[in-house]
Amino acid sequence: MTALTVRTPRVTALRRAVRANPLITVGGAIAALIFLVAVFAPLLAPYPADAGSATHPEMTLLPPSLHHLFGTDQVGRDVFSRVLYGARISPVIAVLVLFIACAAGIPLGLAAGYFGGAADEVIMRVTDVFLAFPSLLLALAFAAVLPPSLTSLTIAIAITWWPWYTRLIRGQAASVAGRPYVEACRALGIPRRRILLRHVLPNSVTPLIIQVSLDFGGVILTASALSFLGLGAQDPTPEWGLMVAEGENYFTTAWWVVTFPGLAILLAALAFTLLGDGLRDALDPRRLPSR
Amino acid sequence: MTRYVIRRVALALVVVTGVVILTFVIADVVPGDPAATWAGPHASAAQVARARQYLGLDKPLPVRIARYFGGILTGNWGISVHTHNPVLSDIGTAAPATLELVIAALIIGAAVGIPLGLAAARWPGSILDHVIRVGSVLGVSMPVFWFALILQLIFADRLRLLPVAGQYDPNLIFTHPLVARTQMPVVDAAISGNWPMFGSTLSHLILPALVVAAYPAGVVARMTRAQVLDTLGETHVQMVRSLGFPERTVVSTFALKLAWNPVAATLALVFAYSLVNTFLVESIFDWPGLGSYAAGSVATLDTPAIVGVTLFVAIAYVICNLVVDLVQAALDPRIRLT
Amino acid sequence: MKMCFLGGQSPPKPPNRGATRPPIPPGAPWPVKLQVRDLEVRFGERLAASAPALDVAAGEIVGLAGESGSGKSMTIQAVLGLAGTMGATVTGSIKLDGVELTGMSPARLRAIRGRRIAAIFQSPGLAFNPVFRVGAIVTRTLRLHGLSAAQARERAGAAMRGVLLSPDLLHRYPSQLSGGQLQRVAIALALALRADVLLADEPTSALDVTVQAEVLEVLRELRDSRGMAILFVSHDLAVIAELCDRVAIMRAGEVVEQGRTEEVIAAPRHDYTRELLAAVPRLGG
Amino acid sequence: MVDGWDPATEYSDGILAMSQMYETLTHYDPATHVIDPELATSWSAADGAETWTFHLRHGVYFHTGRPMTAQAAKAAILRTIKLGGGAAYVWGAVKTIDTPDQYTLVFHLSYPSALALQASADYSAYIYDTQAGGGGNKLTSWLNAGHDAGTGPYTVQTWNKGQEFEEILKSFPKYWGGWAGQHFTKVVFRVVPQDTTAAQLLRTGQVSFIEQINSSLWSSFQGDSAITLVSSPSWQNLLGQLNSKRLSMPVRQAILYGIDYKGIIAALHGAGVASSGIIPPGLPGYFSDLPGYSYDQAKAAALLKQAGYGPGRGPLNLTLTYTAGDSNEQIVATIIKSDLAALNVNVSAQSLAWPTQWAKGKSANAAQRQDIFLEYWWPDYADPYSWFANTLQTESPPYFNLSYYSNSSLDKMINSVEPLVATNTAAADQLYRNMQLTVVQQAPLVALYNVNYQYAMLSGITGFRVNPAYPNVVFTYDLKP
Repeated sequence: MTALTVRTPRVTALRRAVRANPLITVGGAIAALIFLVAVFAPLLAPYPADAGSATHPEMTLLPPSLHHLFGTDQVGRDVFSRVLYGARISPVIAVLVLFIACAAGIPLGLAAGYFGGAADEVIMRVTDVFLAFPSLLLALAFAAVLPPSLTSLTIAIAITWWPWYTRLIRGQAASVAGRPYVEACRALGIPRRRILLRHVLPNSVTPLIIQVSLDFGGVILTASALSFLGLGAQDPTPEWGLMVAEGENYFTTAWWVVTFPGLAILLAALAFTLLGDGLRDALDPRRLPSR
Repeated sequence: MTRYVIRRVALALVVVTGVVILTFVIADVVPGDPAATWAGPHASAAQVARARQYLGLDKPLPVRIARYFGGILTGNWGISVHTHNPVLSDIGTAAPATLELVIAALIIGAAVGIPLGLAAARWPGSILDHVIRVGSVLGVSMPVFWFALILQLIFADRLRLLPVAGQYDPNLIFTHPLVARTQMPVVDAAISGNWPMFGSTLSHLILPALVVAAYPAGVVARMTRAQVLDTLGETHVQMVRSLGFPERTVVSTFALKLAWNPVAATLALVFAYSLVNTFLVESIFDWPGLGSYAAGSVATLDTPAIVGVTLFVAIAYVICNLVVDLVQAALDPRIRLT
Repeated sequence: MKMCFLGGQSPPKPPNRGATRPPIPPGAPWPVKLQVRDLEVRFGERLAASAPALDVAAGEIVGLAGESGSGKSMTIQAVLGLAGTMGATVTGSIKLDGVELTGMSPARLRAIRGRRIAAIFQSPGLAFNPVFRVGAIVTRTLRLHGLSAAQARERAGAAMRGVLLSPDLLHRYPSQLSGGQLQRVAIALALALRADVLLADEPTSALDVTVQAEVLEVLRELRDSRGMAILFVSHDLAVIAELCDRVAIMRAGEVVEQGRTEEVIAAPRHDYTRELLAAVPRLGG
Repeated sequence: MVDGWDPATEYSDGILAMSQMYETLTHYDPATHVIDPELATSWSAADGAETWTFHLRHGVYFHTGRPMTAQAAKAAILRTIKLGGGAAYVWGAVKTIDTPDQYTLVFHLSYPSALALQASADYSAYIYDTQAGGGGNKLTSWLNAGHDAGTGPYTVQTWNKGQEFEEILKSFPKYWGGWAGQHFTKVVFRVVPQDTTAAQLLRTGQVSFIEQINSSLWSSFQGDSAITLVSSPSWQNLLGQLNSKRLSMPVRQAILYGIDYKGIIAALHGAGVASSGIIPPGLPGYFSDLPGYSYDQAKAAALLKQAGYGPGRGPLNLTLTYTAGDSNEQIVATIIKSDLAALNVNVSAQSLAWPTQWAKGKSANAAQRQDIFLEYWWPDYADPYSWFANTLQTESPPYFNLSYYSNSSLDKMINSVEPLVATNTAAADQLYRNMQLTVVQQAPLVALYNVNYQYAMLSGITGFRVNPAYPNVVFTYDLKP
């Protein structure tokens, strides 16, 4: 019995896009690399203790060498090991933030889009209020009021991120809700909840995937910015933003202390933005070669 | 058109009210002991009591919100813990410096972003297009605080092409003192015709503005490219081509003019993001704007100042969005004439 | 229906109810304006359109009929030399007044576009850039082709009157004009440029019937008083039968039959043409 | 940099600018251990150091234009004593002051004290015009508005609080020292939050003098011909004050055994030297052979076990605060945190601006107070009395005793040392030794290291002499551009 290969249109579109679109491959490759580094950090890092609370005062600010690929920081910790362990922090925060943002944003968006009327108006105005604040600033305000830690950082960013998804899903739900086949379902008396889940949600998946991957980079940048200001991760957590902040005073004499964590942030943000771009080109119906 | 304006203004007012309520939540509900947080750590018992009275913590919630609104409207945004001045006056002195930096960054961002976007749209798929796309993606995903340090190290410290930090050369204070009228050094120097100071303020502005311009340039380039490419696919472009216009004019006159609106909308969106980016950059370049004020507030647990700055930026952002909406409507005949 | 006067010289003619078309002088040596030989337009390997032989003489309207997607529009783009911008490759010969266009340099080709060969499109609403006044497009094109500002304004006004529109409409934005008006402005543009050939890509299918008649009337005037060579692309055989002198039937990128309209309609040689004719709804007899 | 500008109560970085505007009766020279004349040309002690007579310099004018007379000096000192801020305790022994003529001051003390030495203090010893700005209580607000009433070589041109160019001084034409020879006519104090920015400003010549930058940055100037580097020992050390209310003595001792002092000094690249006891070398009462705490994890673990903490038992969570912007303190905090983590003691370090950190330490709500308080300390005049009087004497509410330590026998010793300094220095030294032994044993605080001042200036500048008695102060009048 030959195995039936289910070739839904989206899978073929994805495969064709990957071939045609270098962005996904490059972005995806770096993202995968970061994921692997995060998982195997203990094996890869030459000095795993340095990512914790170990300090080596006798070898501070050594330039990059074979022993210390990225040199050592102001208290003698191996920058290379800390950057590797850093891959476990910002990206994980990003996953958490985006999970919370979707968990809060999507249902609200669906409800607003589908019910319309008063519910839609109220929900959308609340989203507008949250969107009136640049996310980093609102996160800064929340983080400044909560005790500085990774958890308060995650909460602060999540609070500022859910509105984007509510607005996105609401736009999708509103447009889909108007479609004839949804009208038909309603006419057949199919309960509203099923319509939402079976019709409105699947159609919103594509733009959602694109937005989430684009936002991954955005959250990493915001998280590292807050840690740079001292509101997120606290020493000795090897968070990239914090490492840049701590190394700032030694930057002109020990450039490596700041350069490598900064590069890591750039690479991570770049990877997911490229991935998001590539996916958008691949999955966005408008962008498929129509003629 | 007027109906459109009224609706937009009403919407903006609703959002501003919501913004004030949200900042109230941050200032009053979230912190453990709001009075102590509001008065600041080294407040005497009397000051904490006065803060409790100002926030009216003993009163029911609606009264407290009303009192908070009253305070905001009458300009009493609380006293900054680390400067002991009213928060609103601190913001008043600090905001122009940040505004000057953001505007300069947006100008550079647009001046760089639009031509690059056009070039990428003009030759889609060429090497130039890929270089520009990678460049703009780099611009968008650049951690601005790190980029500031790198540029400062290269251009100021090692190459000594640009000044390291500050708004102007201190030696000029004695020879060509700056007459502060708008609190924006470049503008003040220009108004008073103080050219040596103008030169100095401009050269001090370049590096920070370049750093903050990375994000807008990236976003504008991507938006212009996408917008122009979409337009190039439309019938009226084929029509213009069939009339014999060279591709250069087709892109930079016809397609671009249509792209102005979405590009302007992007600039408004990017204005807020860049405004906050300056917060990260100001402490590196000793730029006495809202960013340094906010950074100072973080180290001194100065809640009134942080809440004040957040509120100020949010309101500025809503107003800026409203203005861009109205300008767009005025520019785009399709909306203006309905 | 107001009679249209071109340049105001010829005496008013009796209203032409379209019952009978003005006779084409048999065998008159009208010069062949546009000559297309072995034209093939390909997207990579896929053949998008081909026409072994297609001529359009001055003062003649040639119909190009076929279902949508049969390559009609691509043929027009090929003649305009714009197929390249769509990513297609063109082979074969396209001659205007005996001059070969396919190999021509982009600069010289541009000089011909608009001035010698004009084009109007299916949905007039989309054919005009929404943020430009229609007059701006007209005057800019005329200025591009060498006219001074004053000449351009004057000729644009005359052209508008030529298509029964008042010149004041030039100050309007496309969103303020109806489909019919916009299509006639497009034609006025070709008129103002004194183009020899007009390529019309389904100019009437997006319009309702009454407006359609006005546009067709203007096309007839261009043919009769201006001696313009018009290639009329449409999937609507009824319109072609009423308007065109000769017709070419296209199917899946190929010209399957070609000849004088009456002969093709009366005795279609190719069975595909018969199917097409059978599909045309007949009113009454 | 500075909150207020009242010479009587200023007790922080303000002296950097104030020492240019205000002067004291006498000036201490650490190289020769001699007290030099300044506003007083000569002085003498009588009745066993209980009566001191000072003869004032003639032709000295305040920046307000009024001449400096004995009556004006008396009024200044009495106002400083009345306000009781800053280091007003240096005049603690003064009972009454007579002014027999315009240029003679006679102090009657309630107990013998080295008044000439105390008059050279870097805080609260300034002589200023109490009539300035309308006198009385209007003086403080007038001063805080950006004016000065001193006799020093420079006076205030502009003061913009919290701005980058915080303080601009201009030369005072009628200065008694005169302006012969080369002198700077303008002094600009520029506050730069980032060390790297300050260093780059010096390297590019936009500033002429920088101090308090991190040591690796300071050493990066070596070999740069355009920059002159000066490093010298100081009377300043970094104190680690342990919260004696919350931490029992064995726990405090365990913490002090758990810190790697040598590692800290290594990480500071020459900005710090090992300390012995809590008095830095160069001051009376310093002994190099005092017992102290060495880095001994085993002993620390044993002590912790006594108190039910340490490896394998419940974690001990501590909070540590240090001053934001000081990169050396940041290194120390990180190292302490890392060393104690090995003993299952989790330290959460928080960097706060100095006023916020100090307020947190002094706050009425004990729960808000920190467990470990890092702060620099230096004497008010060339005598170690300041460490004991401020950080170890029983205080309520706490002001500088941020280990909240109270020991009646130590208090008695502290109160008895001041007269001894004037009358019998050998006995004073012995008393200081006993006090330090008690402190080492009880471990309310520890001197983590003694600071080495590291200055960097444009090589053109000469005439700079380091004076530990006036920490971080640069007497710009002596500098030759």
